[in-house]
Amino acid sequence: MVSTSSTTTFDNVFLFLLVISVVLLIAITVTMIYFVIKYNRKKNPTPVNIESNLLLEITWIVIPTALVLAMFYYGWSGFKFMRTVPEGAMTVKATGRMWSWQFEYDNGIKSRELKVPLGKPVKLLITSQDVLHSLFIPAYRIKEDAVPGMETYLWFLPDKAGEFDLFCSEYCGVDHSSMVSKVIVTGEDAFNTWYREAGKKAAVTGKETQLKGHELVEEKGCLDCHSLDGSIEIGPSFKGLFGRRVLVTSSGKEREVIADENYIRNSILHPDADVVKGFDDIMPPQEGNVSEEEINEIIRYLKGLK
Amino acid sequence: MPDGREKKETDRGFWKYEGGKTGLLSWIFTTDHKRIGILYLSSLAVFFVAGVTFGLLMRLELIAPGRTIMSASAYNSIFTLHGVIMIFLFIIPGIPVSLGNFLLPLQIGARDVAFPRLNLLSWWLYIAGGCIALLSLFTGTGPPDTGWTFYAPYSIKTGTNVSLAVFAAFVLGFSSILTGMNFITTVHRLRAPGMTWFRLPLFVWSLYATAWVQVLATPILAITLLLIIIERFFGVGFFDPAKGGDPILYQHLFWIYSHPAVYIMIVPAMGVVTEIIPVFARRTVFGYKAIAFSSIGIGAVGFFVWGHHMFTSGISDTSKVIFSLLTFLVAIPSAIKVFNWVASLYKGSIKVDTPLLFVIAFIFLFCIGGLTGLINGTLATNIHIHDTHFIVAHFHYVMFGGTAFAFFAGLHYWFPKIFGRMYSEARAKLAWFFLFIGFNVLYFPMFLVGWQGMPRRYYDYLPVFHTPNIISTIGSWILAAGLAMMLVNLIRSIKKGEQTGSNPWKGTTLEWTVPSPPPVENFEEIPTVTHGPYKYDEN
Amino acid sequence: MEQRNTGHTAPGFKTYIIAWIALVILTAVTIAVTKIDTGAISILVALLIASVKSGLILYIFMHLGYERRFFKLAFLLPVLVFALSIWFTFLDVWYR
Amino acid sequence: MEEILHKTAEHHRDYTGAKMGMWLFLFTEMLLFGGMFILYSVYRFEFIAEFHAAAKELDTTIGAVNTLILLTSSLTMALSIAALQKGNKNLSLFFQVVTMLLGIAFLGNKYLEWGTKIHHGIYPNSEYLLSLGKGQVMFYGLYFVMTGLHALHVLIGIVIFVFIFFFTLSGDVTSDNTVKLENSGLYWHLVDMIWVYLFPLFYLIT
Ligand code: HEA
Ligand code: HEA
Ligand code: HEC
Ligand code: CUA
Ligand SMILES: [Cu+2]
Repeated sequence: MVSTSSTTTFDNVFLFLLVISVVLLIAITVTMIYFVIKYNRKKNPTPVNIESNLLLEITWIVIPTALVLAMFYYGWSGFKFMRTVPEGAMTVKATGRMWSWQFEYDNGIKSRELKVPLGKPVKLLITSQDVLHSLFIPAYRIKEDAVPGMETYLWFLPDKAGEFDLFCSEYCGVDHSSMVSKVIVTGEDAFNTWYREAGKKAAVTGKETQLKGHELVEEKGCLDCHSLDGSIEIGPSFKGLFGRRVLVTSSGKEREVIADENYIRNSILHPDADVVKGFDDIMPPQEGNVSEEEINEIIRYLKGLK
Repeated sequence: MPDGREKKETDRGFWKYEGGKTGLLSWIFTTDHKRIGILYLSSLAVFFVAGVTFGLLMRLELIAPGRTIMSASAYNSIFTLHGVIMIFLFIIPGIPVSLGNFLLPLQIGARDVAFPRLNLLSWWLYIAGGCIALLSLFTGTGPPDTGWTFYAPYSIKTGTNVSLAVFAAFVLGFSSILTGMNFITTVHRLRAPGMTWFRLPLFVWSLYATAWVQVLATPILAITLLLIIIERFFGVGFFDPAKGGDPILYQHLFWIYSHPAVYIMIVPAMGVVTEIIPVFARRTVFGYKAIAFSSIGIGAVGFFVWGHHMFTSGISDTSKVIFSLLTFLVAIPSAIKVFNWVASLYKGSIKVDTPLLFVIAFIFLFCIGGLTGLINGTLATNIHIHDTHFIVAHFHYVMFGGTAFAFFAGLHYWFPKIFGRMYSEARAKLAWFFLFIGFNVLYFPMFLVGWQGMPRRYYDYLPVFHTPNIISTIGSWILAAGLAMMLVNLIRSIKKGEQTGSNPWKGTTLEWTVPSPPPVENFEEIPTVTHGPYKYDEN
Repeated sequence: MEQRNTGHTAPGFKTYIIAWIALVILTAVTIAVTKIDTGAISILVALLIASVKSGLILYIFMHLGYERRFFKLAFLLPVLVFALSIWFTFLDVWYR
Repeated sequence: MEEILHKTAEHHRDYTGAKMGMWLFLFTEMLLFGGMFILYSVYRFEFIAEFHAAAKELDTTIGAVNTLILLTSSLTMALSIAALQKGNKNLSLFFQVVTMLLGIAFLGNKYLEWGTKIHHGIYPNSEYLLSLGKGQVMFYGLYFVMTGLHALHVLIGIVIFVFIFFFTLSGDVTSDNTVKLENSGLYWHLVDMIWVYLFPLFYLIT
């Protein structure tokens, strides 16, 4: 089992680089200022012309070369450690989407926060539903982009219990800075209990779409852009949506429609077909993300939101 | 040069000669490299102030978490415009088109650049590009909000006016290419008799190396930007995984240009620095050839390190290792230069005037920027600090602390040559002080907050990051004060400054042998060069 | 001043026509070779022939063979930049 | 003032300088297409089989004819320079016109070729193309963008020749001042050279 975490690895390499850098910076600055004072024109009216000094120049080509190679090597070995997933790591799928994360566990749990057990390495398989995102956990000094159509990975060893911030660090649009979540590290027992309980629920919902409308729009990330209370966020509010008259642009032409079942279904699957006036065409198409039953459930739920 | 020639020319040299046109026309249709240099200088200043205002607004927004003065989408547009203006309209053209245009022919003993009309065209393209960029603000569906990197697929999906902004950058790329072609040909064809390659002033060497990078790297940007436009209009799908494309390929293409571009920004600045040190130390530079070749070396190796911007993007680990290694190699020529500059102060006879003060600030700030660049380039550490404010601090240190400070140094140094008058030394020093202090107060805290994990392009942040952000914002005001002082001093001195002779600093390069301001034809007679550029033996 | 100090004698009608004939023949050869479909080799051969052809165009039609050394050396730069860029890109694509 | 004008005029006639500038410009053109070739090679590497299948659909005959046309136009281009240098202005003008006509013929062919493809529903983002699968989408995307960019260059070349034709007529381009003609020629040959690669990469990798 691994015992060092990526935090330590990063901090060691960083410290090494920092020391070299600070020493060099001080040496250069001090020498420069010393020369400026010592050879001030008042004190030193006649300059000496020195065109070059081969030995000296070779020295300051060789020493930096050695230094940078050392820096490179140290960074590389740290990197190798950070890219080699230890065996037996727990796998969690992480999906980025505008603008929230979804973590999916082997037993079907879907969560907006990353819950992991203390002391057990975790491997994250990362992808994106729409544009680039990047999963960043500063406490563990790790980050990797979520690229649509591709799977990238990260691993880390949760070595302290507690809650840690999780950011999206690749610019992804208006709410990039609120695509923030948490890593929650709990003791193994507590984690296992949660895993079992939530897992049971997930197993049921997986088959019968038991998730009720509200949970559904939260889990699918709809609430990242749509409000339930009538306030306008990135997209139009869900409140009072059903039956509302909506002004939309369909392939360049403006028209008015009534938000009925068909319209809503179409808005979810192909949002770019009818773009609501006053909003950008940025809603990610939900085909493949939301099943037919789920859409029906959402529509049923929206009907009730007066 | 106390002969009769100088008296005759204290009339305003090229400022007066209008070439058969009048007023404004004599400027915007001039083919005189000096007038074009001035045109560029004034347009750069306008865009710089615009960019800097956006910078100030961003800092104001970031003074506290949550909404302070603008909405999230406004913030996103503002950092995009800040980046686009600063990169494409200020710092990439920057030194070459203004100081370079003015001084390159003078320093090699020529009457003009090789293609004076292309030079003018290049300015016109620059202005056209600038106008198109501004147009993207007021037309269509709102200002672009992608960041200056225009990463796909977001740049293809967003509803904002990206196409126009991208087209602006495309036009500016053309302008940059024309300047590069012009300078290479000029250096090859128009050197005065006796001006051998190793008698060229080192500023010319730096411009020459830069010009090659401009010519060879910019086309890749052009095609990349064109592809973004094509994607947006025709949906070909090159960067859309749903259609088989690969978004990472966009990043490759973008950085194939944009990493070399950072050397387009810094290498001319290094040239300015190399020019100033010997004059104020009254001795020759240490290691002429090493400095000359390191410019070429930086330019050459700089082409193949672009992957260090993509260490967390999902590229293969093999290529990460190679890109990291090459990144370290490109630091070596920079190190050579820094050491040679410091050595050039050794046993000099140093007078600390404003240009030298800026140079000293440059060396200090560039070292911080460069050394943190190495931390960025290290595989293990990049993973954490990538796309945080640590990076923002790094590039402001190299771009603002490096290039812009060297630019300011050059402006002060060549001010009497360009305008025939001297600025107020006391005020200049005061402005320098504010700039230097303000700069560090503004950007140093960004290293800390970035190291703590605050991602960049964040409109809103968690309360843990509050303190450094407040300090940073206060720093931006100090910096603004310094900048305003400097600009006011310089602008005021154009009219009011004391008249100077042709060579107030006792410089030894050719531009100091002609009157200030230089006459239209530069040299009454093309000089014959018999020795290197920094010959201080005789005094 | 310097008018036509080209430092070379440009090729004449005859050279051009011979070069053109060679180019046409090479085109025919490429088509023939790729028709046989030898798999991966055919694309290599096709590109090789294309390079020979562009070499001819450069050397004779574009007078690169008759220019001063600067032009020949400078020509290597964009070729080198392109070749290395593609190679470094593939370091990613191959090992991804 | 006369003197000044004279002095600044003198390097306008730097023959080698003018050519140097042109070559530098050609380098940028090479790299402009270079960017596209990088894309091409990556997607070809990813979708080898699909590229083979898609290339079969392109009409080799039209491609071969267009290759022949461009090669010939390169010849006439070179001949027009040689003619002018020998002092035969009319012959040079004749070859210039032939070059232009060949360029137009090339574009005509291209128009027909694109036209059939579009008629069959193959164009970027078309429903039919999207239904063919990712490799085909990439192949035809590259095909349209690269040959389109190339055709644009041919078009620009033709426009340049119109100017050069009138310069030659008016005596701006003469037998001892051929550099404008030569530089346009360089541009034309480069466009030809790019086609030399496009042809096998799109039509022959069957
Ligand atoms: C003027 C512009 C400029 C310059 C000169 C540099 C110079 C360098 N840069 Fe920087 N860089 C940028 C502008 C610049 N950069 C910008 C704009 C970005 C962000 C783009 C974006 O994402 O928006 C960026 C981002 C950036 C990254 C990506 C970070 C990330 O996003 O994850 C990296 C990674 O390697 C990097 C590295 C370097 C290195 C190694 C140098 C080296 O060239 C530095 C060399 C200098 C020194 C080393 C200091 C002087 C030498 C000594 C003091 C001697 C002793 C030293 C030795 C041990 C050798 N830079
Ligand atoms: C040369 C390049 C350059 C320069 C000089 C600057 C200058 C400044 N930049 Fe710049 N910055 C970039 C290039 C540059 N920047 C780039 C490329 C990015 C990345 C964009 C992206 O992510 O896409 C960036 C991003 C960036 C960010 C990160 C945004 C984010 O990720 O969320 C921040 C945040 O504070 C910032 C701040 C500033 C500030 C405060 C200045 C200050 O220097 C400004 C200080 C000066 C003033 C405020 C003076 C104003 C004074 C006046 C207007 C009065 C003038 C008076 C008279 C003429 C009389 N910049
Ligand atoms: C990235 C932000 C975003 C996400 C996530 C998102 N939407 Fe939207 N949505 C929008 C925007 C913007 C519009 C308005 C523009 C349009 O019609 O495309 C919209 C429009 C709609 C409409 C039409 C509303 C009207 O007033 O006519 C419906 C219905 C809808 N979304 C449902 C959903 C559902 C269900 C989900 C989750 C499965 C979801 N959206 C997720 C941004 C989003
Ligand atoms: Cu998701 Cu930024
Ligand atoms: Cu870089």
